[in-house]
Amino acid sequence: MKKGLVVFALFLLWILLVYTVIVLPPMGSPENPTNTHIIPRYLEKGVEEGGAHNLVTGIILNYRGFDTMGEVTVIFVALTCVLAVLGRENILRHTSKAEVSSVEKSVIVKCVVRFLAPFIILFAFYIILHGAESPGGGFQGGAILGASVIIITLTFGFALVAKKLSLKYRVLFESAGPLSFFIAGMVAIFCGQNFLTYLLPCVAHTYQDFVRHLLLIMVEIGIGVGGGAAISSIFLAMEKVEKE
Amino acid sequence: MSVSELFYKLNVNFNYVVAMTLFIIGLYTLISKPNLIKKFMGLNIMETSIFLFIVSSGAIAGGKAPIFGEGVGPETVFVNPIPQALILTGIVVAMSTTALALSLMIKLYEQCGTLNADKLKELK
Amino acid sequence: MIVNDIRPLLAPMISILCAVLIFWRGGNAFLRRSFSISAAIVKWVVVFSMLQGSLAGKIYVTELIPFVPGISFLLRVDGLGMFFGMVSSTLWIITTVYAIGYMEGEHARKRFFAFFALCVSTTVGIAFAGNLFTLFVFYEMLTVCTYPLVIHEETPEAMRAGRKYLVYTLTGGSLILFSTALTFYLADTVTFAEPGILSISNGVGLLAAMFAMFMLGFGVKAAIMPLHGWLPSAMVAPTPVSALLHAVAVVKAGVFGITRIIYNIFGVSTLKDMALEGMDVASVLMWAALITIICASLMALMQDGLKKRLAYSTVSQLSYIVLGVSLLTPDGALGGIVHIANQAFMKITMFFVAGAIYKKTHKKNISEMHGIGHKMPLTMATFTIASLGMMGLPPTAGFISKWYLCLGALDAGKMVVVVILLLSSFLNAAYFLPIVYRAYFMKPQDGNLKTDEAHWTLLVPCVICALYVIALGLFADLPFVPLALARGAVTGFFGL
Amino acid sequence: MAEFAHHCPVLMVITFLAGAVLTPIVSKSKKKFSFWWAFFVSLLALLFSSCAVWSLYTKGPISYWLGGWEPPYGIEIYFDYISSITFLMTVLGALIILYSKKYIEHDIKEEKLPVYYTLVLLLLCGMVGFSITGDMFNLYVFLEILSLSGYALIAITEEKLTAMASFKYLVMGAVSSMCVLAGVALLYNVTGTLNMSDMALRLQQFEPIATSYMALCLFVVGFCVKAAMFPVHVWLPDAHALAPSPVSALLSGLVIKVGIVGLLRVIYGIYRLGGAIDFTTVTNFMGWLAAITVLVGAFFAFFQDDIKMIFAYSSISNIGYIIMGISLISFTQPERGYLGMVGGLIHIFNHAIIKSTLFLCAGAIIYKTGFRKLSDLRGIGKKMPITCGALTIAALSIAGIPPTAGFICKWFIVLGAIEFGRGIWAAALLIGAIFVFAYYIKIVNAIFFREPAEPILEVDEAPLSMLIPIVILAISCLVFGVFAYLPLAVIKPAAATILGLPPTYIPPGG
Repeated sequence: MKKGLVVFALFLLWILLVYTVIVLPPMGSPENPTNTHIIPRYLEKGVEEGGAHNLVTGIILNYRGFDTMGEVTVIFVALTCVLAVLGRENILRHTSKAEVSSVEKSVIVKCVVRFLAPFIILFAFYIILHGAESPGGGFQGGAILGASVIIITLTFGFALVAKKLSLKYRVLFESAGPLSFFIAGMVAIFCGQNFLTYLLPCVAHTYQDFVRHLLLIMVEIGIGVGGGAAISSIFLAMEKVEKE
Repeated sequence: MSVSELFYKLNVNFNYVVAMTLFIIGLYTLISKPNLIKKFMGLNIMETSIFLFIVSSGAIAGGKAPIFGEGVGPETVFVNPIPQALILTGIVVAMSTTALALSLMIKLYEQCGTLNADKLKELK
Repeated sequence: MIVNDIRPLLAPMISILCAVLIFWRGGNAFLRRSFSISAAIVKWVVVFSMLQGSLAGKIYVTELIPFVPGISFLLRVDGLGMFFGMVSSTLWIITTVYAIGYMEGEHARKRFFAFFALCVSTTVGIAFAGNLFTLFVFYEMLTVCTYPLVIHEETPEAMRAGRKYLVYTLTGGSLILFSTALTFYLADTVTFAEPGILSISNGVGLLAAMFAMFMLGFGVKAAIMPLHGWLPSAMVAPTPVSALLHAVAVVKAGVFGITRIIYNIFGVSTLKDMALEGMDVASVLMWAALITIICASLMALMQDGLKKRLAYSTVSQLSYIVLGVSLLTPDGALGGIVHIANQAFMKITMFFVAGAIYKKTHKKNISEMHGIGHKMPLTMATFTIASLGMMGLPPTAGFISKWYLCLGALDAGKMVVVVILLLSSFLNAAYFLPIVYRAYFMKPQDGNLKTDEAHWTLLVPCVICALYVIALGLFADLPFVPLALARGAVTGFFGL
Repeated sequence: MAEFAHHCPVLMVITFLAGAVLTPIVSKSKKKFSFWWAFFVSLLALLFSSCAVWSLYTKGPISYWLGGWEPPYGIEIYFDYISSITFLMTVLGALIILYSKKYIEHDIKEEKLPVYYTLVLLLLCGMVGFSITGDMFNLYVFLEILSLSGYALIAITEEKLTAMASFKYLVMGAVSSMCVLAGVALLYNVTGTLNMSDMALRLQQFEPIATSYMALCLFVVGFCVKAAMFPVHVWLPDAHALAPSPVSALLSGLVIKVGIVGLLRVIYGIYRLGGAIDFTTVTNFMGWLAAITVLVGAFFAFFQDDIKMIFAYSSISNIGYIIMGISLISFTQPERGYLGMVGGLIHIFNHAIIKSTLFLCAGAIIYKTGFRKLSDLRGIGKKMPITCGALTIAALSIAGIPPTAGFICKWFIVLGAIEFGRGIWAAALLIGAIFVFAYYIKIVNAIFFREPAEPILEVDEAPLSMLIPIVILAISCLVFGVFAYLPLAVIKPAAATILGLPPTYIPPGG
């Protein structure tokens, strides 16, 4: 009975929603408001103004840089939230015999992961640094970085990773994303520009482009490293020893 | 709106319709499933449906990814890059919410020993 | 003539300061008493210093900051305000002396005296309020400040009474707020003016509804039936509180509010024109008052507890005032307004006596009070005087009010009012004289006829009030007595 | 100076953000240092926000282009009159952080201290960012920042039910965020822009279609969940009652107001400014629901024994007041909604102060006694006179007894409702207020007029770091009631500009 009512209500809502979306202008048409209002300028000047061939990266870092700052903050918030709920991983809790999974990892898996891990990390950095030119960017690279930590943890055990990625440094890395934005933004404010301006007039004209690139790359690395560290820390914090 | 017009519109805005359908499916999962993890999956489906909707709205028939480089001429059509930038943010937010929800579930399970919403209600 | 002056603000502020001092250092009995008494006297002096000017037609005004746009926090001493302010500040001195004696050995005296002072402060604030909004502010504050006094005993019964009191008065307060907002909406001002700020052009139906809400709101405190339920229950409070509540602060705030609404918000001419289906609105109020007078008297007859009986008597007497102001004739209004003072002095005497008897003999019920007049002759003598005043016999103050009420009724051509007033006098006699009879003409149960009066702090206030009751009756036309003040107020209302 | 004031809005966000991010780093070795750091950060932000508000009232709204990109292309920070709520946020934030010092050390493990302060700063960062941004998508991002930190702050203690309360809040909050995001997506599809004022302009240029209405509905649903309006209030009582008290004060005082700010932004900043779509059906509906909310909240509060539960339900009731005030809007005659708008806005302000006082007092009592049930707390007023005195003042204030701050709001909303011809809403509000008073008097009775019970005989007054915020807030409950023109001077231009009237607008009759 109750279920039927729910289904019925949702059905009505569905009809309503579908109606509201089909009256929108046809999808994919270049005449849509979405495709005619702001985009022309981005397509025209975006590369020059944003300092990246990949327009998406340009928008993320430049035109909508503040959004992105919020976004890296959200990752940081997520990490802090997980820590608030679960607490940091506790190395003492993990004695040598208590591992994530009691199943013995096969030699092949260990071997392959050991072999591949450096390349995955290298690839992650490639994605981070090459985001301006090709698909990719800080977030994507950061995700890969985090994934590499996760795969290593799964194969070699928690204790090793927690030891290698010592908390002393990880705390710094976790904050890297918002901090890099903070630094880049404050540089602009001290140069008399608005927050998050990369093209600084106080720098000599010939170096302006270089400084902008430097700042953009710093931000990208910050996003990537910060994201990766946050993802790994979240994963490590969720790691729980089964009750003995 | 005549029937043929309706079908035409359903056809051209098919992505939108699918997105809204997914939205409702997610909502249904959220409401009807007692298991908290499944509930949260429903929420993730809702999130994804909106990402689909946003990214579809930036599509242009025959458009290329908005990367300037080799093989791009003045007549090349690019898709709208803003929605892509937006959903990148959206995905990060969704991931963060999920992380928090999962950790809450871990804590709940440790404390109450169940993730079934009905049983949790009784425990209270 | 309007004079800007700080004194209207000073008067309530003195008592607030007194309350703060008592909260601060009230643990010490000597300091507490000195604060209370000196504040009472200083305040009386402040109010009294304005009396001369007020009688000469001056209006003292303190305009403070704008409270909300269009409405400022306005204190204004006109004839009516002066009248009520004078009555309450005079009675405060007497009640304070009495309370010091009565509360000896009770618990939480610091709290008691602090809130006592706050109560009086808000009462004077009500008296001096220059607009409806300020009146409402003080009116609600009064409700809150009296609550700790009502539940002073902290017994379950007291708690129940306190809850009842709050529910009644706050509901009333909400109605007042609602109609105050309506008034502001209609008239764009809420400042009291003569003759009224609402005009008939706003629609009779709406105005009648507003009038009804105002009357229900203030009628709660004025204990018009059937809104009187809280008053007898609140008798659980200590006697000084009952005295202050029933004679001065709370109930009089209600009738004072009604007077303000009738004469300064609606105005005589508007009210006279406001007729729904041939029945003008003020006469509905009049009928309610008449019914209350009779019913409350009948209920008073049935009470055995002395304070309960006094409470119902209060309900009945308050409606005299409401009746007077609802007649819409100069003499009726004069009778009603002057009864605010007269009833205050008479009723406070009776409560003081009830308290003194309780303190001395721990008797609450009339049936136990055989021969109490032999034991406490002076106390009972004052009670007798007050009873005679209640009946309206000359030469007491009660006669003056009744005389003018009858004149007003005849002016308005309402014979029925005169009849009911006479009937009420009989009923008053019927429920007060048996007490006197029992006190003087029946032997005490223990047969002990030795005089044993209450402590002087309890006795002196009774005597002063009783003398005053007679004095008011004998010298009603002197310039400084309430009648003269009330006359000043009425002159303004009717534009005489 | 002008240059500096121009940067102030963004600096506020950045201060909180950088402060939050640096908290774990600066307090790595000494966990308790995180309090001093957080307090310092909040004071710094307070400085920036006062500067920004000062500039707003002397020179008008600040439009700040992030990265130097002009509005429709880049993100704009628009510090207007609605944004002056950030001042309230920073002040309350600083006071609550000060209060947290003792409370939180007592409540959670020492290793979590930096996490707590990080989250509080992030919460403030999110709220401030939310209130000043002029971009719809940025609004969503900040909404998520503040919601996530809010969810986690509830579950930061080890108590059993907190995780469940937090999860409930999270699910409802996430759905509401989805609604907001969907609304943004739909509006983006209709207008092709994300900047709010540009959206308003573009809405005029196109023929109104169902999508715009749907977007409005989604926004209203989303923000009403955040604001905890009936019937989507179910998450609030548990969440606000079970959270640590300073967090409850933040959540009840400020976070639910964020939903209101969102409503103001969307309804008035986009749809009214756009002027193409008649939204009065929606606001009317909101107003009726608000009237129900007032009654429902007050009604349920009556049956609670847990003091924090009472306060939580009363928050629902008060949100009803605010939404009632801001829903009094006429599409064609904006000046008719003026008084209600003033009432709603001033209640945002006053309720934040009052409810924080209440929760902080409750926190101090719980901190000292360990009890939270009214029946266990009899006679506590004799042992903690200052705390309980403050609680009484706040209780009177929330019941709208003059001359406290709460009365002003009641007056304006009632007046606004009457002027708008909605006497029933006003009646609902007044009835609700009586209920409110009835249950607060229950508290005052229990704490003052009963003899202390055995376990609380040893209790004494709360520590100074808790008393300072409590006393400051309680005094402001009184001061803003008596000197109501102080907040009104700030709120009147805000109400006028929201309705599209000139900031100096004076209603007829003064």
